Amino acid sequence: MTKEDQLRYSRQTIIPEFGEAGQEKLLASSVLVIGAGGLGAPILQYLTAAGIGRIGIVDFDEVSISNLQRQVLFNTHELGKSKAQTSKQKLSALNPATEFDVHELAINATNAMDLIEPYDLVVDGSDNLATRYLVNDACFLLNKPLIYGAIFRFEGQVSVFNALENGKRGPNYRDLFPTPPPPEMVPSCSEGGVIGVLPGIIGAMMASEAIKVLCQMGTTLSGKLFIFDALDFSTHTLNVPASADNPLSGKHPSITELIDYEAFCMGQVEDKAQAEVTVHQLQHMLEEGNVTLIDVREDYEYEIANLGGELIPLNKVLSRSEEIPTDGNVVVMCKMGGRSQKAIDLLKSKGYKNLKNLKGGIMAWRAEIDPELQSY
Amino acid sequence: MTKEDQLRYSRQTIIPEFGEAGQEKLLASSVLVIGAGGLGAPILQYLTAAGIGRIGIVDFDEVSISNLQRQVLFNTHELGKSKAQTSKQKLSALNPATEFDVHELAINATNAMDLIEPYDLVVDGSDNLATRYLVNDACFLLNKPLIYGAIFRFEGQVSVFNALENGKRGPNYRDLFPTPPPPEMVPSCSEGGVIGVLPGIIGAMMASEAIKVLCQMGTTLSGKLFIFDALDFSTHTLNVPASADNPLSGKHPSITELIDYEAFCMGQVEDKAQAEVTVHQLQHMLEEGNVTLIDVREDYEYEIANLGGELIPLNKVLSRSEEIPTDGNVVVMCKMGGRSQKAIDLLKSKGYKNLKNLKGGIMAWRAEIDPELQSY
Amino acid sequence: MKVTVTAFGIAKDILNKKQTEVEYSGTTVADLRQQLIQEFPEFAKLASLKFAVNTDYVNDDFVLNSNDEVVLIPPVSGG
Amino acid sequence: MKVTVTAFGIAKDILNKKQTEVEYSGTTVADLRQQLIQEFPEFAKLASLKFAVNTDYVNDDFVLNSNDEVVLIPPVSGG
Repeated sequence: MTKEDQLRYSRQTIIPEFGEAGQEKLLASSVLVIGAGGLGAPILQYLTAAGIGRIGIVDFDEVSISNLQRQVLFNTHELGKSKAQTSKQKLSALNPATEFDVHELAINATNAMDLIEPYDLVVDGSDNLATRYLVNDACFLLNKPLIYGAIFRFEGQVSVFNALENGKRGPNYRDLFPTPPPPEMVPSCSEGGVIGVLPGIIGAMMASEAIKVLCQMGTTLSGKLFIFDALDFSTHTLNVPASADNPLSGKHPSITELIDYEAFCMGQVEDKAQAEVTVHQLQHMLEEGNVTLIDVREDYEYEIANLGGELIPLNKVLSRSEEIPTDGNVVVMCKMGGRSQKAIDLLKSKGYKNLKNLKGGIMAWRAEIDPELQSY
Repeated sequence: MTKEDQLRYSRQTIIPEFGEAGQEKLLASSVLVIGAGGLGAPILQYLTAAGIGRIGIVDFDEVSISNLQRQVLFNTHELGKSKAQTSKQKLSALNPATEFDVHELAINATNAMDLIEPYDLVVDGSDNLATRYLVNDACFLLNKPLIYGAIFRFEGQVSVFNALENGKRGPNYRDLFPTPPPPEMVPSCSEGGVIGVLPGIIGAMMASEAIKVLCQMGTTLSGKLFIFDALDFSTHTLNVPASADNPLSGKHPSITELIDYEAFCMGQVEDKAQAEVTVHQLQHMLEEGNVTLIDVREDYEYEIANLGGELIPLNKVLSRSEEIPTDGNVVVMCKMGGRSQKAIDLLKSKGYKNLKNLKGGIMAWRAEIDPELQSY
Repeated sequence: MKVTVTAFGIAKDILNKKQTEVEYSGTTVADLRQQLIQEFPEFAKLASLKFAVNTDYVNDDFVLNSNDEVVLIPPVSGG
Repeated sequence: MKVTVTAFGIAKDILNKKQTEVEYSGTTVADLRQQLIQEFPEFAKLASLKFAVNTDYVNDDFVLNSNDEVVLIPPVSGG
């Protein structure tokens, strides 16, 4: 270590359990961080500050205003900029000795193995279930320890997967959640919401577990699921055994290479297809004039961008259901397709059988038909 | 709320327990944050991101290289700059609508009441026991809720003081810790060390509790002490009753205005005074040539700045004690006075009676005698 | 027999509260799952979820005892 | 009688471990405090500290039961 490094890291090298030996291990380590979002911000900040030698940042997205209640690595002057690039720039100023690899792309079954292979450890701060299964399976196949964390409203989960202990790899995501529930049961931050400070707590916990795994220090959450509820400040730490039925790591593995994770997480794909229309199908229907379009977003979202549908916010669909025809073509839409599916499920309980969901919502329309629509 | 605010905060206003009502409360709130250091960084980042209307930042210090393993609000280009000013600049970019009051000073018994009075709530991220008792007492006297957090190595504590519930104020710091132990039993981050990511976890938890108190949402840690140990990822949540003997809030209050907190935390002040020398006294002794100076810091610290003392690092004082005279004037020094006191205690067990501690260590020498010495 | 059900994520939405006492006549986790689906049909969509009892993840054939805390943890995907 | 002592902060340094089983002959928290000071003289400097038993802060006259977890929490001042 240089004299400057000795000073920079002195507050942690002074700790007996960490010491200069711990610091040397971090300086020689490499970590891949998936997602530079709500969880990614504290993960990246604290891993950089701690002196990890090389950090890969995977994010294809750009900074938007609704990120700023939790993604504290970015600011109002950076709206529209690349999250991965902007992160690298900020983090390099925090610790010039850390090397950063910017991966401005979406991780998928084609590129995941090559992306992950060069790193010692992976931290998953992604925001959808398909990516979580993908990263889990790839890390298992490559024998890489994986730090897991996820958030919803006031609740967060943390665990450590594939960690080597006594020569054996610990449990993984498929021991926790063997099969995904239908998509509408797994709301994202944009559909379900998240209190801004929650990813700060959970992301920092993930960075802490990453450091412990890299330094082989203390006792990690391998084989355990930690659940934090910020609303009542309660914690649960549950023991998760490796399952013999795990299709990846169980007694009779059925998954030996990466699969199609989008399809896997969509569940009953055929059912869905019949109940969904694509934005191109909707465009055609609108041109033909034979469709009623119901928009279940909030007023202010409608003001930002709309497709001329009838506005009935999700929490009003039941009380205002007489405005929705019970026959003919009715398409229900929202921002990304989650709330509209929920509206359809609610209306089904009232006997509706003619409702179709707009796949991907207005954001899909923007991406495929009208780029002039304002994003939010 | 403006249309931009609706977008900016949409991920949290969508949560039923928070909603637009919660956001309106935060926008109308003011918070005083004591200390823009390890805890201060996440506290300030997440309170700003959440949309607190006005935030006061109290810090007299400048950014130094040993801060950067945990104080992620600053970077390498900002060494030597004011922490309070630099924080304001960064945070204003994150949320231009938040107003910031920069208080570039050390909070003390003279200014504390005036500083705290204009704010709705105080978050204490300070780094010494005297300030913690001071802030606690001032908040009690002013009836302000106080969010408490403190860190040491891998361990953090969080609680909420003076919170109003059912018309009654909750317990405070003096219910947790009625009287301070001697200073050498309460190591600071620079003396005891802290793992860099720990203040990220604890500071974010403090911001979360602040938001809950301001929005009157969920169940806070009022009446409880939360302890987190990152090394084994264990949590304890302990019930702390209000004590009838509390000198501030008990049955027979003896403290009705602010006291001298430095003296209070020094414990047996007279004992101390006899066993200590000030930097001015040491300067005089060195000029007279009638003193042996023992420096118990590490090699690399000695290289950065020293007073010509004999270097015997703390962990060697017992094995190398034959190098230390058992009579005559011997002054023991370190960076700030903590480790040297520990060395003296160790040597006392070997029968030494002639050792005096340099009060404030080499940093006090720098502050009062030689500003040219490098700070670290 | 009574158990306490603690629900996280979307399961909390379905129960409409975080904790509830359930009086039930079965013996195993599978019986409790069935009873929850009858009372709250939306649980059918979470049929594949594992349950934790007190501090341990358990299988469907796990036999519950009175006053056990049963924890329901659906996956959450936010980041 | 046996209790488990869990120590944080500087108390962990004095015990030289986080958790330890203590076999002891007294009845109250005050007795245990006295015994700890005898075994580990540095505890004398933490004489004013309150103890928690299981999940509650208690006073010195609190009567301990076998297998209680006694938690020692000195103040920590870092920020």
